[in-house]
Amino acid sequence: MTLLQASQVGIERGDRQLLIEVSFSVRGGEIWQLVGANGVGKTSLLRALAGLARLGVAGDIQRHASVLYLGHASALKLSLSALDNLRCHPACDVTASQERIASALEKVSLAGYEDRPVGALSAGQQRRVALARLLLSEAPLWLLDEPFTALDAAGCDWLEARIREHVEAGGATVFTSHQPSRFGALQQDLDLTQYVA
Amino acid sequence: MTLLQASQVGIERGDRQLLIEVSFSVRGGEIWQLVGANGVGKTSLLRALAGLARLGVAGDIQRHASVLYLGHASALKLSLSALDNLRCHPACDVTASQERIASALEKVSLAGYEDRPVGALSAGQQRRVALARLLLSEAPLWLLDEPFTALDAAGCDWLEARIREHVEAGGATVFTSHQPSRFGALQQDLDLTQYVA
Amino acid sequence: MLPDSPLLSLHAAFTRQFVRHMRSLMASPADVANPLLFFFMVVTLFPLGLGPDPDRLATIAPGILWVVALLASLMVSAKLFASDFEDGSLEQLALAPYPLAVLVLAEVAAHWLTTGFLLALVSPLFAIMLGLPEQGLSTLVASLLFGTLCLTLIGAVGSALTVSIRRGGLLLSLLIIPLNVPVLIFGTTAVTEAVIGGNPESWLALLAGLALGSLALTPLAIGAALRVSLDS
Amino acid sequence: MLPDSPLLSLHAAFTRQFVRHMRSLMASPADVANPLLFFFMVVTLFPLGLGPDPDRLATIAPGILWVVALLASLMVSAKLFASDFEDGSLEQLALAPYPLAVLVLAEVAAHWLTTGFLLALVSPLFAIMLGLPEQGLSTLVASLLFGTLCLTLIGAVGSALTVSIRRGGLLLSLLIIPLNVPVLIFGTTAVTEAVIGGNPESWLALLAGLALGSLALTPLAIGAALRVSLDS
Amino acid sequence: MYFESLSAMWHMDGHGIYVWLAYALTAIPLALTVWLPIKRIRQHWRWLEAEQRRVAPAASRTVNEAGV
Amino acid sequence: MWTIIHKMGSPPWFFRFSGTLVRWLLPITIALLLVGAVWGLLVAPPDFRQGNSYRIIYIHVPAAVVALAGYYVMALAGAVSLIWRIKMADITMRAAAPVGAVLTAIALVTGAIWGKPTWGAWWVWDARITSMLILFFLYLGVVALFEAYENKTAAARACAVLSLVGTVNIPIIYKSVDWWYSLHQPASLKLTGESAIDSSMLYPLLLMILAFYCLFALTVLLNMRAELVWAHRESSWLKQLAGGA
Ligand code: HEM
Ligand SMILES: Nc1ncnc2c1ncn2[C@@H]1O[C@H](COP(=O)(O)OP(=O)(O)OP(=O)(O)O)[C@@H](O)[C@H]1O
Ligand SMILES: Nc1ncnc2c1ncn2[C@@H]1O[C@H](COP(=O)(O)OP(=O)(O)OP(=O)(O)O)[C@@H](O)[C@H]1O
Ligand SMILES: [Mg+2]
Ligand SMILES: [Mg+2]
Repeated sequence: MTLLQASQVGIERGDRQLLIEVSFSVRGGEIWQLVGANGVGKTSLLRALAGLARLGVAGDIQRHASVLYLGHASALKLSLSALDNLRCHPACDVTASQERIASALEKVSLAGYEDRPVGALSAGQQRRVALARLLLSEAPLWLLDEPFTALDAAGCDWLEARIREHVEAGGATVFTSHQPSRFGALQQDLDLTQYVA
Repeated sequence: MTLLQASQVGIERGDRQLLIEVSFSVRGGEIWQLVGANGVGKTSLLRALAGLARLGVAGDIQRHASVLYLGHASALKLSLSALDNLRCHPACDVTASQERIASALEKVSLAGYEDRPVGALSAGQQRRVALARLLLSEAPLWLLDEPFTALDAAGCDWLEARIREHVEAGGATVFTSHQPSRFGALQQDLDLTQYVA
Repeated sequence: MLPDSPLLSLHAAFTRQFVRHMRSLMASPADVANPLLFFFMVVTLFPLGLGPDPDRLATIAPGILWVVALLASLMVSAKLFASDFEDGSLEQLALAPYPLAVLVLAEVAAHWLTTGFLLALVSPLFAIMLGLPEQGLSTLVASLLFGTLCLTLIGAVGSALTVSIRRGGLLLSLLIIPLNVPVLIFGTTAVTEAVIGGNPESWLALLAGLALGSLALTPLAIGAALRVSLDS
Repeated sequence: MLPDSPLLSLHAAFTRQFVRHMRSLMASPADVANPLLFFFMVVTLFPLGLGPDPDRLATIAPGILWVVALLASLMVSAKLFASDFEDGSLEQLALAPYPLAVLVLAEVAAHWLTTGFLLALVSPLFAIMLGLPEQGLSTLVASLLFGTLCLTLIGAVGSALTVSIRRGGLLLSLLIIPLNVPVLIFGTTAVTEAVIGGNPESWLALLAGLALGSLALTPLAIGAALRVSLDS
Repeated sequence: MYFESLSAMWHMDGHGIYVWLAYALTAIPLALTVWLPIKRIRQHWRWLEAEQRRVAPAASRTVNEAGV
Repeated sequence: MWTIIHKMGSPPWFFRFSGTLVRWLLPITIALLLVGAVWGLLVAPPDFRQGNSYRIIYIHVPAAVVALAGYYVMALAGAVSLIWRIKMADITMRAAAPVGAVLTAIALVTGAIWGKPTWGAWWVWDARITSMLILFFLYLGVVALFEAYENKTAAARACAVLSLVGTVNIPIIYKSVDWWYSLHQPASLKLTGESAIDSSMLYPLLLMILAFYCLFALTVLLNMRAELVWAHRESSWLKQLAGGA
């Protein structure tokens, strides 16, 4: 099942054409890593895929499933606790009970930090709160911008396992990362260098 | 020559004791990596070493050289160009001519981006602007919080080489990173897990 | 995998968003008190600046109270979407499977309840300090209730337009002060009419009409403006 | 490795900091124009709120102009250190091998030049619109020159104290409005005296004294407050 | 011509200063609003022509199509 | 009808068409302005009540009239660009805003200068004057918002939203300012009302109004052309024009 279809996508930012004619389609069970040097246009493409950027985006992007997008900014209110942040997530895709959220926070090793303001957590802990959404959302298509940033080794392993689980259940993941491929044969690389305008 | 001496340092944040009795000293030519899981207190310790945090810091920290600190926030004005950002850096430790700054920006692969507002650069490009300071400052003691974040492979290699060069010239570097050790025998790990209160 | 459809009704999504915003506003009660205190302090500046003559103060009281209410609403709307934009919440809102206008209305409603609404409720206190005759008090409250709703909605449009601009705070004032002029005029006129024993009802009705009109039209403009801001 | 000593003289560091800030302010000329426009627009709100009667407007003009100047300065000082704090510039400032007070003074000076100073220069325009008699104009300019300097310095203390607090903007108003009351009183009295043909000089002298005093004392307070904010 | 002399025209029974000031303060900004876009068009056009020369050096110059 | 609109929406066609138009308009406007100004300043007789200061009318009224009309042009273009996504429309809107702001400023400044000899005050809070001031702010808002955005496509969208919101509000603003003024019933002032104006004074005025309309059209077209040249610097039709193919 095709979850995302990009045909002849072109990306323009600030009067400069970055990418041209990117075409690929993402199907359930697939993991795609966008690779390319700094500034090649990974974030810009991901935002276009999510539907956040429209100006300067040419070509056709079709989403056939609901999307979970996680950008550089984690959409956390620093003055709210982790529990509250997840309970009332702005994307409204988290519909879990208090207990399910607490258990998700436990799974990202934040047991004991549920009720603290998120602003009083370390960089990696904040990232973990944001990632707890991966346990609570139902969206089949994940678009993750540098999700491994700020995580320690255990955190990275957890995230890797979670993504594997998700695609095994029929979902799909498109992510960017500067770290070498983590998913071996399971993943496909989309090297943006070849689409540079 | 000892550049930094920490004796029996204890770190407390938000009424919780994080670390106790951290003692180590950094000498010219040394590279120290602070390691430990998310939330163990790496950033807090680094800020204490730099002299930015004082409340909640016990023990004695002596700096015998001027410090270059690079935190999560890059101290860049997003509306200014890279050139202007470096020319008038708030730490006043960059005292270079226009040409030297331009050549530093070229070395971090930002040739052609000198005059754009930094806000219109990608995450990794912004990081590179901040790192260009490593080419322009004279401070012997570098304290870098996750400097490899957001950089692509080439950028990481460049940074690694730059740190090696710096310590060969007699400087010292203390940095945090979740990536495995990059400097082999040259580096010493300070595993904060053993100092957890 | 569960079925791929919005899991909440529109109404539930609205409520959730409203609760979220209320919670984050309530996380520090000081934030709620601040606009009121601002109002209070600026109102006290006027006797200091204009001299304490009670008669003069009483005649200009409706105007001053209303101008200060407008300024207070200006200062708070400057922040309305700022933190949502910076921390990425706005992106998530825009991706949510509900009309952005509805979700945004929830935020604006929470915002108004904790600022304009409260301000209208406590305004008689300040009015008495300035010597506003008592027959004007109830009209003042009513006019501020409708009026601050308009001000907040218009402020939200301005905030949505300028949220992606660094240092947009004052640009916001430029954009929305002209749009707020009718509200100010209707509001002060209503209160003045009440004080001189005239007919405030028609002015209040005008204000209520403005409020309803804004309620119907501005959410769309806010949604459109937010999408532009995200896309810049 | 070069010798480990500050490479710039204190004076050069001050200049550098000043230039940096001026440059970042000048990066968009709109930012410089905005406080003036804000002043302009808020001044126009008062006739709309109070009615167009020229005589009444003229008598309250000094008070209104001064209160609005105070508010304008309040709104801009709210942002004085905010961006420096968020983007990490403040950390770097604190680590620089120069007294924080001096570096901060450079920022405040640049800030005042582009806001208070300009505002004082263009104030006659707004005064004329409100019908302030012409003999009051020069005193108005002088009083605003000294006065906005005080306001900016006091605002900077408040901004430094509240910069680490999320949504500190209005808290700031609470902290500094009371401190600004003497400035407001001296300023309006000077202008009123000039209008009625009295003796504005002594009030202007008081204002100048306040400005000098603030210039001497506040930089230290600002530096200390910033260190506390960084450490929280 | 209504005025008898140049000085009468300049003076306008005491209102000259206002009238001439008003006309001057109109003429200057109006001239600017016309002149600035013309300047911009010319600049852009020159840039375009230079660009074309780089791409196709053989192409000969033609009429100024910028329209101004 | 539709074909014309479609043609107008096509940049190459518009560029050529406006080029011709500009070549005609520029001399015509200058001539009209000069004739009108000389007539008004030097030929027309003085007003029996205000003397010579009334000669300001020949710039004040045209500027005010065209500035008012300009806002509707701008808002209409904004609406078209938002609803039909026609690129030429938002270029029109953007080109009209600064011109409108300048004309409004001229109306305000000349009015203020006129007020000094007439009322003895540079400024009074008359209904029409106050509305004009608010219109000035509305124009400035559009200009400032456009300047503040770095991404100019986004800027155009944002300005379109703003000018639409402004348009919905303009009748309300005008009406409210009228009420405000009539309620307070100032005793002392009165603008020269509907006094029958002599035709010797009227003709130069009508001429100047026409001249200002031409000027508005001219400057808007020039701004649009400047914008077009830059926006389409990569496209082949413009390169062809520039390369002299
Ligand atoms: C700053 C001050 C002023 C402003 C902003 C202003 C604004 C305007 C505006 C907007 C119009 C056009 C009205 C329309 O087309 O419906 C107008 C027309 C006019 N103004 Fe002014 N005005 C000012 C001062 C004055 C003064 C001082 C005088 C003369 C004493 C004056 C005399 C006129 C006349 C005679 C007309 C045309 C006739 C009419 O429509 O009534 N204005 N002004
Ligand atoms: N502002 C704060 N107030 C109170 N506690 C805090 C604050 N910031 C961090 N902490 C707590 O201090 C601990 C250490 O935080 P720190 O940022 O030093 O961790 P870290 O080792 O750098 O982690 P990471 O790898 O995630 O960056 C964390 O457990 C965190 O919850
Ligand atoms: N707001 C903006 N305005 C104009 N140009 C921009 C803007 N943001 C980014 N760019 C430019 O677009 C290009 C791609 O940026 P993008 O953020 O998509 O890169 P990226 O591949 O995600 O890089 P990184 O690995 O550094 O995150 C960069 O060259 C950058 O300079
Ligand atoms: Mg990126
Ligand atoms: Mg850390």
